[in-house]
Amino acid sequence: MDVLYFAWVRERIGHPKEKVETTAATVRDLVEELRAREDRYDAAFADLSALRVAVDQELADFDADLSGVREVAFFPPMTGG
Amino acid sequence: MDVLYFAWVRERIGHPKEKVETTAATVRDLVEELRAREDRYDAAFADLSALRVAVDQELADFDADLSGVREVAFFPPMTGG
Amino acid sequence: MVVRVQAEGFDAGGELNRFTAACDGAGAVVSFTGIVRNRAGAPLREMMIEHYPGMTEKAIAGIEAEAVDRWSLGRSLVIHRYGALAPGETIMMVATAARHRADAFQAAEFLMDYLKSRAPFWKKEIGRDGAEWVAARDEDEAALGRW
Amino acid sequence: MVVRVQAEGFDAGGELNRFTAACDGAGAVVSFTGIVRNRAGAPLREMMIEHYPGMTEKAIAGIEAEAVDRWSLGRSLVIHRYGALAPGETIMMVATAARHRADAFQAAEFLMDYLKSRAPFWKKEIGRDGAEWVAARDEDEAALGRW
Repeated sequence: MDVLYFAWVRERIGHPKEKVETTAATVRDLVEELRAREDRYDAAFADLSALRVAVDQELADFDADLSGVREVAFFPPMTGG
Repeated sequence: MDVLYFAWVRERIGHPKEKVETTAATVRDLVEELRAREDRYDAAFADLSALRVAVDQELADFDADLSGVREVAFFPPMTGG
Repeated sequence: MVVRVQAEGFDAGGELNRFTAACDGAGAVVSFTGIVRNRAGAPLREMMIEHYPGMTEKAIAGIEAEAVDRWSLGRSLVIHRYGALAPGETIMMVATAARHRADAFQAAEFLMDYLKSRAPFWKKEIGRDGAEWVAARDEDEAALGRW
Repeated sequence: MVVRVQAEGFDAGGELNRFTAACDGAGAVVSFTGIVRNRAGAPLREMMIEHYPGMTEKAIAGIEAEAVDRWSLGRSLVIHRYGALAPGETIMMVATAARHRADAFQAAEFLMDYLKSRAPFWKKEIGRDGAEWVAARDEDEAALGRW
């Protein structure tokens, strides 16, 4: 699965994209796996209320199911316009 | 005093502007004087609810005082924009 | 605050660009352009717009002053034509600039609502089979109630 | 429905004119342009806009489809830039066309409210003494509640 990071999440983690092998059932499970990897992941995901997630390019919530999903993205609240 | 007519009021009365010598105290009195002149005036002013009035280029109502006024205009509801 | 009442056509896009370039510090620019629509059924040959010279400029300036008073506006622009216009031609335009979009949008809508019903313009539609003054719409008068 | 997500600058006035010319039957065209504001105090060197290629276009198309569904819209246009922008540059523009002005205004405001908080763009302000991600504003999130 591709995992993407944007804005300060990308900066804190240090790269914009990575391939992740996971059996995580939900976004929340995936976040726990990532946090266990390294401090920079742990720091980036410390406050989930400051983060948004998209699953296959659609906004989702942290309980979203990951079965069949190819792309998950993490980012702060959007500031377009 | 100058009396001006716009849109269908102008067309019905037949001219855009005229000088009127009057001692009318209010717009309503002026209207009564004009209606008494000729049928075309009477027809134009038959339904005051279909008319608007400006006194010295400010929207007013038919009870507005005419003392010191130099210009009165009659017209249908405006359709700008 | 710029008000222009004119017979000549104008370039709405060029006006928008000039307006925006002059708005130092604005983050949001809203424009409205009104266009002569053709009618379903009987085609429109032209639209004649009559106005009340003198009062028109005063009325628009008064409406703009009220908009500036109510919202945090950087600048505003009103251009309104009179005379004969063909279908598809631009009748008028309003532009507003503000730091934030809510002010720019609300002021533009306010200006439009008041220009519709309180600026002394009258439209006459001229078709192949005759001419007709455009009637004021009840919903335009009602729109003033929200401000 | 036209959506363009691009790094290049664009001519908002020219876009407005082309949009209006293509809107057969519309009486009302509303445009919004967003401009990079300078900051009071610490001057802004540039604004960097990051986006999520692929999701951005999909999200905007979804927002436009909802606007078309809710209002009687002739056409709509969304242009949004990404990359480095200088103060005074145009970030983005929305245009809507409808028979009557209420639809054009409401659809434009709706598009803006959703683009602000639901299209995947992030702004970073770069000044002389450092850079800072622009925080989402509570009032932008709250603005969605009215639709």
